[in-house]
Amino acid sequence: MIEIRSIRKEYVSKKNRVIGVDNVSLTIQTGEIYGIVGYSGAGKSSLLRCLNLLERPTGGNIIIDGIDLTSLSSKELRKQRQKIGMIFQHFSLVSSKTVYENVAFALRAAHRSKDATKLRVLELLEIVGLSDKKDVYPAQLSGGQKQRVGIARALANEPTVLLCDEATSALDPTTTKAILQLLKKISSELGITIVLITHEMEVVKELCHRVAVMQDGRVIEEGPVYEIFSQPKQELTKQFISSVLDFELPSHLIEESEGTIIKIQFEGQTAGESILSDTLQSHAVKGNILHGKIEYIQDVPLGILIIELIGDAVQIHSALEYIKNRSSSVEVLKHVTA
Amino acid sequence: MIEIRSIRKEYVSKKNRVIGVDNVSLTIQTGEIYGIVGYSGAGKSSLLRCLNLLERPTGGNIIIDGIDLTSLSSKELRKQRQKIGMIFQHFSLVSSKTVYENVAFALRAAHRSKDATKLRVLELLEIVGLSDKKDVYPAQLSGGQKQRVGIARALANEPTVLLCDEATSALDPTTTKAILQLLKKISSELGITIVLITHEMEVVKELCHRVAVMQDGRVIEEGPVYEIFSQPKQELTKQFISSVLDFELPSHLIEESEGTIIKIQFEGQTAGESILSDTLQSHAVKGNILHGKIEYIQDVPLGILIIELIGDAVQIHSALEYIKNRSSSVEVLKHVTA
Amino acid sequence: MSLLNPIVNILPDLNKAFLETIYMVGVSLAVALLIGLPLGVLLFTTTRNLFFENGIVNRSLGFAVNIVRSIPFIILLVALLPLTDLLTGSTIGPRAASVSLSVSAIPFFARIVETALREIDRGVIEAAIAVGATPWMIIKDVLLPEAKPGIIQGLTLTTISLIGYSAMAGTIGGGGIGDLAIRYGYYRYDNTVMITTIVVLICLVQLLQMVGDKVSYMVNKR
Amino acid sequence: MSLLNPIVNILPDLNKAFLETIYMVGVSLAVALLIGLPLGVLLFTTTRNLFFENGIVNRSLGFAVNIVRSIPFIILLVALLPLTDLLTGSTIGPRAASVSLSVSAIPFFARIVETALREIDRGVIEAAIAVGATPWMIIKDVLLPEAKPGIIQGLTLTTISLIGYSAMAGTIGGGGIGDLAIRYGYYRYDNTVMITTIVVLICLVQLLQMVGDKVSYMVNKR
Amino acid sequence: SPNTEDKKELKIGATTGPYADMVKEAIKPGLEDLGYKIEIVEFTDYIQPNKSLGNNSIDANLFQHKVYMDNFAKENDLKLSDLIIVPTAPMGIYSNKYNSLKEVKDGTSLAVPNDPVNLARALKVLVDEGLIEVDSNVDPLKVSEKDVTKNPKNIQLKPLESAQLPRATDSVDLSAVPGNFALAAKMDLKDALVLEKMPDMYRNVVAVNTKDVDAQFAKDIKSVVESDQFEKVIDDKFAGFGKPDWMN
Ligand SMILES: Nc1ncnc2c1ncn2[C@@H]1O[C@H](COP(=O)(O)OP(=O)(O)OP(=O)(O)O)[C@@H](O)[C@H]1O
Ligand SMILES: Nc1ncnc2c1ncn2[C@@H]1O[C@H](COP(=O)(O)OP(=O)(O)OP(=O)(O)O)[C@@H](O)[C@H]1O
Ligand SMILES: [Mg+2]
Ligand SMILES: [Mg+2]
Repeated sequence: MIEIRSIRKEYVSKKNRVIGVDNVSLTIQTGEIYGIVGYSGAGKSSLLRCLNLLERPTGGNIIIDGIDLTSLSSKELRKQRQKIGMIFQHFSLVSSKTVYENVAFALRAAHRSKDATKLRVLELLEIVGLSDKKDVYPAQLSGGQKQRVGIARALANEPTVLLCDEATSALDPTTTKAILQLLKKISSELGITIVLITHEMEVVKELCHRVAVMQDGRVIEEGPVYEIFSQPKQELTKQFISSVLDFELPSHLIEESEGTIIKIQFEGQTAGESILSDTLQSHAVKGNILHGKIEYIQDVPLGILIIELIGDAVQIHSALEYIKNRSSSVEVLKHVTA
Repeated sequence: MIEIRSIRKEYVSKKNRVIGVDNVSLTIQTGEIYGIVGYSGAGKSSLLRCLNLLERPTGGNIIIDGIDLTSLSSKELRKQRQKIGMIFQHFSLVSSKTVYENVAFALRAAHRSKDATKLRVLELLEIVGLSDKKDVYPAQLSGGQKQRVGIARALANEPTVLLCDEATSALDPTTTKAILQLLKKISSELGITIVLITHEMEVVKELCHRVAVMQDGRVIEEGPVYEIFSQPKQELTKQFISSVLDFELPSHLIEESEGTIIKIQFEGQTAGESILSDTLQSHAVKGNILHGKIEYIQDVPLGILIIELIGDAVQIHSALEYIKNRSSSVEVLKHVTA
Repeated sequence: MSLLNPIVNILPDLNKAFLETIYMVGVSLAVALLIGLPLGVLLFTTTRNLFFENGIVNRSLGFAVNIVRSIPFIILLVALLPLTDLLTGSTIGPRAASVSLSVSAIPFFARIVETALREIDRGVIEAAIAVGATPWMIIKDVLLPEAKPGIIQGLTLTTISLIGYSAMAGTIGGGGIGDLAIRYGYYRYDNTVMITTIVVLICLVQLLQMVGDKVSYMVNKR
Repeated sequence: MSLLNPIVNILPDLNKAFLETIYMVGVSLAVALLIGLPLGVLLFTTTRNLFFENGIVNRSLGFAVNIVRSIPFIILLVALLPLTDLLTGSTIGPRAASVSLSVSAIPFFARIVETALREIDRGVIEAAIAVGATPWMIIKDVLLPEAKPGIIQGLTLTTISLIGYSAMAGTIGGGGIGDLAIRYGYYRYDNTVMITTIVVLICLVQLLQMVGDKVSYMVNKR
Repeated sequence: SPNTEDKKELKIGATTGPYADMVKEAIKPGLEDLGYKIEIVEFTDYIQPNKSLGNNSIDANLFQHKVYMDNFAKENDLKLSDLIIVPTAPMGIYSNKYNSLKEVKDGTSLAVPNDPVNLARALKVLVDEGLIEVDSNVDPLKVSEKDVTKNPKNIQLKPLESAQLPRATDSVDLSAVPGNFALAAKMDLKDALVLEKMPDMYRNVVAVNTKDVDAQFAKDIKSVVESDQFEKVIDDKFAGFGKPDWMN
């Protein structure tokens, strides 16, 4: 468990003082995948870097599995850091060392024996699918391959916590997918706690259990991913989610359509239910799916459908009532009473 | 119109020869937004950089609006380059110049008068929404703001062609959206031809008219975006599209469901049709939408629905037949003959 | 009193020597800027993939720069006496010494400018090329402003090295503080004067370093 | 024959001078490596935000380095005579000259090492810290390997500067090629010696530059 | 200089050390009394003072003896003349190890000046003492330790910069130190194992370009050196300097 207690981080330069992280407190459970999102400059990286004290917080405590990192001597801190893997946005591999040596370095830092190191490195390279690149220098790797070396290094000492700073931006979709799958697997198989910064809400949706939204150094909203996606409270959160969930119906479609257009939001189990099918079978209306999306967030469906209902006014009215009874949110975009 | 004729680009170093672009020929129409996608190292940037001869191709010709760039003197080339705006992935702003000066530089390069330059820079900053930042240095801007300065610079000389190399990766979703809107507006209002590299298929979907998929320096597939999304031919293309269109149904859902599960792909006008509604009304089956997504690609819908049909075997069989007649692609994921 | 006396006695000399140092270092710094800066720009812009790409020019300039750097300063000083006579009408004194100091400062500074230019992000240069700017505009508006902090630090380094070299100008009666230190400390065994002059030198160097760091920091907009 | 004769005559001297230069430059280079390298690492690692962060140590070292760089070489040579005597048991000859050459090479090289280390991507250092590596491991396995190309180029620069300075070692009977050029070429008007030695010097410098560039390129895995 | 007759601004060159001081303290005041404006140019080597005189960068110099001057002028195609001989400190051979040259053992190390002017003098002392023999045909301008033809005691010559010689006394067995540097280093000339026997032709002279020998300023320099004031300053501040014949 990671307890972040009233963390503040100020950057003081001669000219001014910038507050990077402003009094953030969070608790992250063991085994959880925790997302952090926010605009550029919101303080995401600063917060993450406080977690392993790469950046010493100006105030507050970081307690990981009961140990207050801020109170440790540098030797003890090094020992704790070995249990906290970190994946860097820009890979940060040692360019003068081969893939093998880059990963081995982490193990040597933890005083593993030479033989143990060798075994473990080969195992890790197998896991990330880079066994054939072990003697190659980073410059000869693609972005995705470099990132996988970074992951292998972060996992080397069997950490209990993994910190990822925008580990997949600037990677092509296939590579991104492969890396996310890997993280998911690691988390579920090894029970590792993962804290990740991303600006892709898709990643949050697919991977995270909980998410925090940061703005100006503060956490302005926090909660289970499904809750945040289905009931965002802050304007910023809504904006972010809209990149995954929102969609615009081409305006001409609305204008040209002959029927009543409604937007239904399904949440949780209701999405799986056959509202639409029941409605159509119990009313003399024709239903036309104009637009729609159902997302499974942590295996729970969240969906929006835009449906054109065609039929006589009475039937449509009664169909609407029927739907409203069963769905959490119905919105009429265009009403036609032909 | 941009004609790319048999472009080859080899990188020769002492030790080896890397083929960056391998005999690529493409024609891009005036006013078109043209996407280029592909793995890292596929040759996307190399190709794009050949378009304004930032990289001189080893062979082939680049003909823009009838002028063969490869045959020009360096003075004439400079003149042509002023008509080709370029947006760089890493912004590439002059860090020692203010926002105003960065944009003004492009205009001075085109020998505009001082007054004309001033007027135009202020106009451009207004367009990209940075009027208040004009005297600020790049270091004080956020990523999105820097990118907008880059856009203003690229647009300064009223180019007829705009080249963008991963202009939105590493930006948060809100900023990305704003920049894409801007590009869309520019293209439709000013009729500028845009060629853009991206690794986000969402961007291709929302913005591009046509797209080329590159692998190992070659274009392996090319065509209108809708066609590529609905009928991808190459394995790589399918992989890329899947990041937008594909989705996995949580496996327990399939196992637990009692009915027959089918996957229907709608294309073009059929998506707008009421296949589902008609089926449900004409057959005694219950339909349950488990998963689904309808995307509008260039205003044409492309959708996939996963539906659970519950009813007796005969009715389901007949419903399936009915659907197969009306949809281009139906796949039965689980057949239950209760 | 007895301790201060020697110092008071040499104050006029120290003052003169200080001015001479300023003169020699100033002149050769100016020349280094005037010739070394363009030379450094040329060394950079003639490398592969840049707009003046020209292997022959690049290698010849590189070779010439290396030659000047190979020759021991005293030999250079002497070898340049005919040129010195031609340019200054004399082979002695600070003016004459400035000639060989300049000649040795040019390649030194040129290399530093080249290194500073190499640090510039390629993308920024490409952006300028893509915009259709002329080489001259790129040099003036992109290369030099972007490299300014590095060039200023290089100027500091060159100045400090020049102060060191100017001490050897005594060979041709150049004068200056370094020479004063050598003349009194080394030839006349006068430790008071030697220490005084060295303290002046150290202060001068520290001051230059501080000012250089400050200015370089100020013009750095990154 | 008549043209070659003088050259043949000085061959033994040239040979001896060459060996003396190699000796002096070699010894002081070794010392510069041995002391300057750790000093450079210390200068770097004591700066803000690095693991040995210590403003006082950093500023004191920086000041000491600047002082040594402020003092004209000849004065340094003289000032170091007691130390030289202590270390080598003599104040004359190539061995003695190596002492002051070393002392002046140490801060020069340390500054170069510091600059090379500054070029290392911060992220790489942070990655090593994040992995829980000890400072010593980070220095040995990250800082030095990553800066190797820059350090090797700095070593080339130091070597070439040392060859230049070693010409002044003649003051205390150090000998060497530069001194040969001065004593015979300059004092005794022997142009054959002068030109021969200078050609040897230029060849030596070009060779060193080439080898340095090559090795630096080879160890560069970027 | 076009109008040497009524030249009132003089540049006088000297090597750094006692001779520059001699110009400054014993000659300059006298000339200033005669209305001259004097600039002293100090050199740290033995070539440039003559070269500078030759190309008229300076008007007179004081650092060398006549033999050297004549040879230098011949070699470099200059026309130089000596104006007057001044007191000169004799070179001496000093040692911290030996009390007399007779004790010198086989393989003894001996520091000598590395410039030909002073080296020639050092070799002459050794020859006079019968320690070595030197090729008599050698040009004194170019003499070097290699011109030693006989060296029965196998003395190891260590050429050093002249100013360095006093400092080297501890490191070598013997050191041949020019008198001016010995005095500068506060060595007592009486401590020398042997002092240079100095005929006038080995005493330093004030030299000018031959064309200037009859110029007014040359005459004035000469008269200042011949003045009582000059001798008084020498006695006060340059004790130990051997006076030329004309002063006795
Ligand atoms: N070393 C530093 N010195 C001074 N200010 C800093 C430093 N690092 C970060 N900041 C400032 O702290 C704030 C938070 O920065 P941080 O890097 O945490 O943002 P972020 O959310 O990670 O943004 P991005 O998405 O761009 O990476 C910003 O205003 C930034 O300018
Ligand atoms: N200057 C260069 N010298 C040598 N090889 C190069 C150079 N630039 C690119 N290449 C090589 O050419 C190939 C194509 O590179 P390019 O930069 O065009 O890829 P890309 O598709 O833009 O990849 P990314 O998505 O990573 O930007 C790669 O194999 C690359 O290593
Ligand atoms: Mg960040
Ligand atoms: Mg690219």
